[in-house]
Amino acid sequence: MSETTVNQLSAKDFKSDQEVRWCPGCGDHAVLNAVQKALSEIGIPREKIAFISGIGCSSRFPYYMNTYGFHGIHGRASAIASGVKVANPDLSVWQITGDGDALAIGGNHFIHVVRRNIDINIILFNNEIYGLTKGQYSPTSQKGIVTKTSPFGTVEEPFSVGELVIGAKGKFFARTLDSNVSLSAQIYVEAARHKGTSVIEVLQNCVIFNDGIHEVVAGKEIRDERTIILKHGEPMIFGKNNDMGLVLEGLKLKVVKLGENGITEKNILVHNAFESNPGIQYMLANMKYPEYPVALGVIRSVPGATYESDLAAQIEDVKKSTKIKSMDDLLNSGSVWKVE
Amino acid sequence: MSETTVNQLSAKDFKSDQEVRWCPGCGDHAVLNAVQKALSEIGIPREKIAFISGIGCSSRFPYYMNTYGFHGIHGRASAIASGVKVANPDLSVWQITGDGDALAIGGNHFIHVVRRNIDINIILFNNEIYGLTKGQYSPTSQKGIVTKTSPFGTVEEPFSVGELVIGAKGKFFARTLDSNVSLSAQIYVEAARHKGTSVIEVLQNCVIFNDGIHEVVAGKEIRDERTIILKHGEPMIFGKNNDMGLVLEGLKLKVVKLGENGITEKNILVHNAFESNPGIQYMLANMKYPEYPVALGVIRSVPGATYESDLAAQIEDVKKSTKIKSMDDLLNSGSVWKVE
Amino acid sequence: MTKRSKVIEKEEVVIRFSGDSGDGMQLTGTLFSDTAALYGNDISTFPDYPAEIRAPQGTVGGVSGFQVHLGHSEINTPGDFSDVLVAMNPAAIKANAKWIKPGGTIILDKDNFTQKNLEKAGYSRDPIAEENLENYNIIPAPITSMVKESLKDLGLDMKTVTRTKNMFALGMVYWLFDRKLKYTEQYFDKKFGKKPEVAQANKIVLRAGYYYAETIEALTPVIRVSPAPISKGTYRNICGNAATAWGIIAAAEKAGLTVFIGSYPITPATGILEELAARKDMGVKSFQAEDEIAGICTALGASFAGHLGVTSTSGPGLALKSEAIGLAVMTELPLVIIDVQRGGPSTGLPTKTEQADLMQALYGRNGECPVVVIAASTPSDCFHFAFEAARIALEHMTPVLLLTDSYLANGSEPWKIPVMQDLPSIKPPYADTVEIPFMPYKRDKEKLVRKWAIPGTPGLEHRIGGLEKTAKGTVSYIPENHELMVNLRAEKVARVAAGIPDLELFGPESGDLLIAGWGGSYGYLLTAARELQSEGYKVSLANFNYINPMPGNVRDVFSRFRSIVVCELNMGQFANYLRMNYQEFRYEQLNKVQGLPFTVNEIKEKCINILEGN
Amino acid sequence: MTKRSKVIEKEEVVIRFSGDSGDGMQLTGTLFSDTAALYGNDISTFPDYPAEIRAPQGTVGGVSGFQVHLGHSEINTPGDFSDVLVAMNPAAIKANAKWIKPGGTIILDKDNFTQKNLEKAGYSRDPIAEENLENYNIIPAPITSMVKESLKDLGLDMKTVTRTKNMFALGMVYWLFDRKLKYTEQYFDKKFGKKPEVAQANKIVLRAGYYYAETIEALTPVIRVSPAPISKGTYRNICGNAATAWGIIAAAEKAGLTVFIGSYPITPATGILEELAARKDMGVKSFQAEDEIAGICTALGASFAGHLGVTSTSGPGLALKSEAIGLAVMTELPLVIIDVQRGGPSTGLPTKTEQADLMQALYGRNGECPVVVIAASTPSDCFHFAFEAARIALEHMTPVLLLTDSYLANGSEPWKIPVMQDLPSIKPPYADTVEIPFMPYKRDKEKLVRKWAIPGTPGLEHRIGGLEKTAKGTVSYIPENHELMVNLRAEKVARVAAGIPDLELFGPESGDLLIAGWGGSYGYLLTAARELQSEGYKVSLANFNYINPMPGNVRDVFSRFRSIVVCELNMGQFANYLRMNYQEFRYEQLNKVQGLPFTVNEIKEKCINILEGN
Ligand SMILES: Cc1ncc(C[n+]2csc(CCOP(=O)(O)OP(=O)(O)O)c2C)c(N)n1
Ligand SMILES: Cc1ncc(C[n+]2csc(CCOP(=O)(O)OP(=O)(O)O)c2C)c(N)n1
Ligand code: SF4
Ligand code: SF4
Ligand SMILES: [Mg+2]
Ligand SMILES: [Mg+2]
Repeated sequence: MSETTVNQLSAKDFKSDQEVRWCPGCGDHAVLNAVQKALSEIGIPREKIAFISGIGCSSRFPYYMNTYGFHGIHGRASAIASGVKVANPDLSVWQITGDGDALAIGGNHFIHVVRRNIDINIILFNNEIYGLTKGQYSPTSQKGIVTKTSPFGTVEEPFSVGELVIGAKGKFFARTLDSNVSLSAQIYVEAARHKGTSVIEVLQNCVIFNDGIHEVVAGKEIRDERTIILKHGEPMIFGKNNDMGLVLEGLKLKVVKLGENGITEKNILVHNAFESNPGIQYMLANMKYPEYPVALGVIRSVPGATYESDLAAQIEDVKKSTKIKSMDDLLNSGSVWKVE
Repeated sequence: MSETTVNQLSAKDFKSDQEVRWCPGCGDHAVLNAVQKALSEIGIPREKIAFISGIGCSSRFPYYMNTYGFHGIHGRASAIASGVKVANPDLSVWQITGDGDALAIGGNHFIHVVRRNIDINIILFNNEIYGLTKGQYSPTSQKGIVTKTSPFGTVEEPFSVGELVIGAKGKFFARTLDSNVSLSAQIYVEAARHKGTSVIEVLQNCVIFNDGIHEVVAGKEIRDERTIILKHGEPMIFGKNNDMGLVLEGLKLKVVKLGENGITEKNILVHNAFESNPGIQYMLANMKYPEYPVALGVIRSVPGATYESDLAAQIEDVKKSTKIKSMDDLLNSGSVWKVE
Repeated sequence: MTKRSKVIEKEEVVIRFSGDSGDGMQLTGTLFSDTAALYGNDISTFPDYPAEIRAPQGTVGGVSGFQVHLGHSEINTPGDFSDVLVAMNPAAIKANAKWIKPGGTIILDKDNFTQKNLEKAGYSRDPIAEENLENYNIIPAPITSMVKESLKDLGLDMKTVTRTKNMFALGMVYWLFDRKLKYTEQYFDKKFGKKPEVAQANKIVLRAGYYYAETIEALTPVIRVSPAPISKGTYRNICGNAATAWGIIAAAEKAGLTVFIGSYPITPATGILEELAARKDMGVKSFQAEDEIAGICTALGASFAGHLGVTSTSGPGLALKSEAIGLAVMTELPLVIIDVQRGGPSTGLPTKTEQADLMQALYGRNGECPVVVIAASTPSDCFHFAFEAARIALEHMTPVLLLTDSYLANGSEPWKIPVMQDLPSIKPPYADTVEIPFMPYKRDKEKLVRKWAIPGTPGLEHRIGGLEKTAKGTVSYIPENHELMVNLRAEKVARVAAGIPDLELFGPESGDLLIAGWGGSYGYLLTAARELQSEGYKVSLANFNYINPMPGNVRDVFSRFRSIVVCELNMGQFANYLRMNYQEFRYEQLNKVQGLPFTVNEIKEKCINILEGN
Repeated sequence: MTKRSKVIEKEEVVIRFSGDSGDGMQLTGTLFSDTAALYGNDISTFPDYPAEIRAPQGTVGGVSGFQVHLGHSEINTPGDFSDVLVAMNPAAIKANAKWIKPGGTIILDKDNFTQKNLEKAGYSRDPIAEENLENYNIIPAPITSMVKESLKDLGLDMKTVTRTKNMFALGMVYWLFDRKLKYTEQYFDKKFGKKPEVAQANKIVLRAGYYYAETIEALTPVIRVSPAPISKGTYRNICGNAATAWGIIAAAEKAGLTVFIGSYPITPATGILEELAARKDMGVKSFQAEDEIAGICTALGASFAGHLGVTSTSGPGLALKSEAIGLAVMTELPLVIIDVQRGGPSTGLPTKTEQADLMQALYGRNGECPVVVIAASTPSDCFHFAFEAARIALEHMTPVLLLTDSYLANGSEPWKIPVMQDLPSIKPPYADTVEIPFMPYKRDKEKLVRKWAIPGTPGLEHRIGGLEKTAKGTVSYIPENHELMVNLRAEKVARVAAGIPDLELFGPESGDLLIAGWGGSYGYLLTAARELQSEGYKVSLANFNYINPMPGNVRDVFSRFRSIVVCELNMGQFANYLRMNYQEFRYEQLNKVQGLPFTVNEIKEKCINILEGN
């Protein structure tokens, strides 16, 4: 899993000849960089990669990648990508989607691709707004937010992406910040290596319609204090001085300070992304500032059978045992009779 | 919450003049009885009740109820019901849906109605099959099942209804057996009284296309041993002799026997359906036989603001403070000028 | 097996098996058809079961029927009126009384004509009297009690016993038509291999029925239908849905591709998905999607990835696929979309037949969004047109919409099995790696078709999508480019016409009346045309299979007839489509929207009416 | 404010503000239009911004424009060619060069004509020379540096400073057209109430521009447009989307109902949802659904519950709503479906205009599924037709599809405010509790409309749904009942015709050529017709707003002209629809599919061509 093929391609080789049209300052630019960086590490040749997207600002992504690409229709990226991957399991398939594209109109395909565990890497750009249509609230917008379609504030609670993914039987969930290119690239590499659907939520800034929405945790100054980067097998420690940690108190997580009340690294929870029972991962995915730091990194990564390989195996099995080897065989199988 | 209006209507008064067309022996008959029984207890007059459904065997339900009814199109019951309830919050709105209707084609509307917490009571008939179209697997069918569209067994993991509901921010989730009419009726009463979306999963038998699929836990002989009926505030005890219980071991639930290893009722977990942190409820909803008994009863019931009342309140607020009281006012508001 | 006094040779005969949903009428009908086909008759069948949910036992709503039309000349429809009706209960009489030929034969299970059952069916006393059937050939048989009697020594449970009732009736019909029991008995042995007592019971009862018929003399005259003089070859029975599925697989084999079907179950199209799901032996990848939109989108994704993408559905599902069909048009990927039409609008009459999705197929999308539309006309030629749909999709890089209908999907007929070698080869326009940089929307001059670059091929990396693009694949809002592309997409579809056959005429090259129809009404229209021709009228039939684009000779054909009548199971959609395309002709219309096929008589009446200038 | 040497009186003038997406051109244009309208000009505007994503700064793809056409006679279009172009950068010249009237005026920010920007726009040296604009009236102003200069003492940050550039240009244009600055200054005070420094900065810059224009003499001749002689009343500016939203609310008020809009954002229809979401003061319930299907289904649920259900979308969204429209047809509930058409197919050209959803609106559903289809023709009459859509839906218990388009939705014009009392009352056919047992599909004799029984009413409990039903509401598969219901639903829609006005003719009652159009092309068609008439041609215009059913006098009107030309922004959908319905006439066609409105010249050319028999 951890070996990489030697790869001659650099991040630059994944850039297409199209002008990047996102607004200056949009978080999408950084995501593009991180993905190109990750691909250069993963070492799959360009022609074996397909980027599939829906509609939204973020969904323009495939145009900027010098790989195979399919800019779909709104909300259907998961379905198109499922078709691509099941048809050709050899391809490395990446789905690019927004919070509207994946969770509003595309919510059904999203939960189903996750349930089926098709080996697709889904990068979900969560700017908590519909960017492309110029600023309406989305299913991840915080309750009460004033937008063009909620001039008096919304009256609905948002989804939490991680919670929904786990609720839909998700086996891989990670979270990152648009601005943290190296963390992001690392996560994309892990996602690519994971067999099964990987969902990566990117907290992405829309400078035009929802500027600074993640700033409270993502701001350069504060992010070390307000986020925690989880790594499998490592204790859950965070803070500028690495002096904060997470422990379990009863059934709840709790933030503690190392050194206080006799707490040492030994008391701190160790992250287990591979645990299939989602209990703690669920709580981790759901941590919210200010009570908790927001969890980044790979929160859950559980192996499991994938749809496309089980299907391929089933077909191989049937083919081995059948007497029908060709269309002529099929046509002449069962009850037939001759007229002479 | 617990007072009922005195109500003259009996279960029979809720029967419509239409012949019930489900197969003899279908679990749907019992659900119909239980609902009619519950309504006679709830005490809302017939004209204030609307049954909304999608398409499927179960979705024929509204025809058999002498209330307002809308037999919709496949998968859209949640959306239609949302419109009904938001338009007229005075109505008691019941959505009838199948595992295909709610979780295949209707999955998106389903997770969104749950997220919005619109006060609708959703009865989800889970027979783990598409009944009406004569027996194809559904998103709740067990992996490997052989059906008309999976002659070699399915290759996909099913949703667990409770897990998905909680993952979608669900605040009320209950489970019952078609055959247990009195438990079911009780649950329907509780669901009706709960403000917000209530999802009730009914383990329902399709005698024709998936006969006996729930029998392993629902069979009359064994159900006391293999299911547990949860009641808020009561210890989690089950078994024919009420001698089995659930305890927490680390972060996991465990089945214990009372009287063995010094375990008494005091050690047993007490069910808290009102706890908003879904941790334990999540595990309860997910318990599977043979490791655990399957949980029945109201597993989660957490109060929360409903979409329709927040919206109504917002409209009242705006109306109070606005100078625009009529269309003429609106037409003449803002920049206007006179030509004389 | 026995000697009989009179044997009438009939040209053709229609038999209808009718009973409660639980009575096994579909199986009975199928077994009968198989036997007839093996005997060499030409046949056409029409299963007609009730709404998807089982209605209460014994009511008219719960009646399930299966009609078989057999003959020794060519048979094109399952027939309008039946010569023989098997009625397992009073409701079956109620449902079918008006569809029995005057003087026809009715076999009924008189044990089931209880007071309660009569009431359930809506009769107060004797159905035969109430329906004025006294002069018909009524054969009341105590089927239930005789079945019990025949099996009393076998020690079977009551359910198994009563389940064999239909075989008693079948035995009677076999006797009536002088058929061998062999094939059916073999079926029992195979089906109940692990339960020999059940196989045994069925055989006993089948024979009991056969013998019972023989015993009571009432049955004469016996009807005998000699084999149809059909051309040499190997034959099988096939229904429309299976033929459709097989046509797709055959095309994939010819093109060297794998089939990917993304689909969501819906009556009456589910059979296609079910058959393809069973065809893992042929390497088919079937994907039961979460809904129709995912069905088409997964199929389109698979096409992008280099498979033959297919999606199947019925009217409401086609409506849901509308938006994605637009994406297929824009991305110019091969895709076969199958719509098995049923009664509409909305959920409508899900188990009944209709031809009312034509306009939706042609225009049900935003923008100028042309697709190829073709329609099959018999159960077995669903194979041919599914093959054609795939061929056109692959060679012209376009979505193709294939229309069949409930009547074709469920109906079956004997079919001369094709030999794969005789089918045309299919050559998709694969992109060549010498053409780097690859231009996704560069077209060949002749067909205006773009090239197909399969992901995985080094050097052909490219991006496509639903926004308007230039030939290079760059998103473009340039007005002139948009108009150019709109025209090119339309012209590309129009040029498919160059590869399709001329419209065929059944009957004289010119005359007084042209019957124009399309798709599944073919059998009825042809029978009507033939009968009119034999009655001396100058009538021909033109049944359209290629709807967009249309064959090149349509204008020419139309101009050779004094009148044209367009017959279809809708309110006139094809007639209107003809008005748009061939405005210079006047079109009479015959329309029916009852969830049922035409009857030959309806067609003839309308034609004679026109011919006689009324 | 100043004295000028020459003042030219012009009948009308077209001004185009053009710059980078970030340059605030839409606001500039809007402020200018408001001022012009308040002054009493008749105006018509056309905002024209790029694809939904901001293209790279300085490129042609990123150019955003706003065109205003004003005059003292009636103005029907935003104009084809502009008299004055404000170009904030080289790309704006590139994008608009061919749309400036020969000899027109170009104001440009010469600070932005740097080498880098020239290259971005695709120029190698001087755009004026490259575009052959040397003889035009070019006004190169160092806008950026002057703005910085004007504000240098205010201590503002650079972003705020450069953001005011557009106001400098606006100031110049105000001077050019002799407008008062007052309204715009008031706008600043209101808009930046909490940031007086920003308001102050904008005022300074506006005036600086105004004065700058005054200072440099190059500006003469000044163009002056006197107020249009329009009828007395109170006026406001309104764009199509707001007018649509308001028409709906007005209808609900007249019917005594609450509006429920279930909708999903989509360009260019989002404005309707946004306006309705803001109208909580009028009690509107807006529901931003998870997708278009939920949008229409929630609206239909709300209709069932007794509200005026409305859903708004554009082409791709309409495709998704197809299936649910069928349900609305079957349940016969009042529902307004608004489709703001944009360039297709598929995602197509999302921000551009087109009229290519007509066939989808008419036929994009399974089965025989008729809905009422109407289309608005100007931004302000969107109010009227939205009102009509709601009236028909409520009084005829039917879904009504209202077609507008991107051009109408975003365009604005002065509008004489109606008085609610003068609008017709709306009386839905509520069920009466004396009619127990309630029969949901029982119809009145005249209009064939069923009654509306609102949940909550005791005694009227009933069930409806998408399966075919009898008058009593019982599910029915009876063939004759189905045909009856199909016919009744069609006839019900046809009878809406009795309540709609005759087709209006603009021009003589008969003549050589009838220009036939529909919906939003009206302004251009009318201008062309008027010009042709004034040039002596016997030409009239008939612009259709009622498309299904059509007005009663169409055949009569058509028969009075020697030729008919159908002009529309698609490949001929309405022309084909006319062929279906009025087959006896010959239809010429003028079609354009470029994402742009017609130009008056294109129309005139085509007409003259026909008139002169080419
Ligand atoms: C069928 C359809 N419905 C609606 C739209 C309009 N639309 C395009 S993108 C979008 C939402 C974009 O939000 P998100 O997915 O969060 O992406 P972002 O732009 O924020 O990256 C909407 C509503 C569409 N293109 N197609
Ligand atoms: C748009 C559409 N797609 C598909 C169908 C066919 N269909 C009807 S019901 C159904 C599934 C029924 O399963 P479920 O919801 O579990 O209900 P059950 O019959 O098992 O009660 C399907 C696929 C349809 N009616 N409409
Ligand atoms: S609108 Fe927002 S999300 Fe879209 S490109 Fe601009 S900054 Fe990014
Ligand atoms: S098919 Fe199954 S679910 Fe449907 S009515 Fe019959 S038993 Fe019930
Ligand atoms: Mg977003
Ligand atoms: Mg089911």
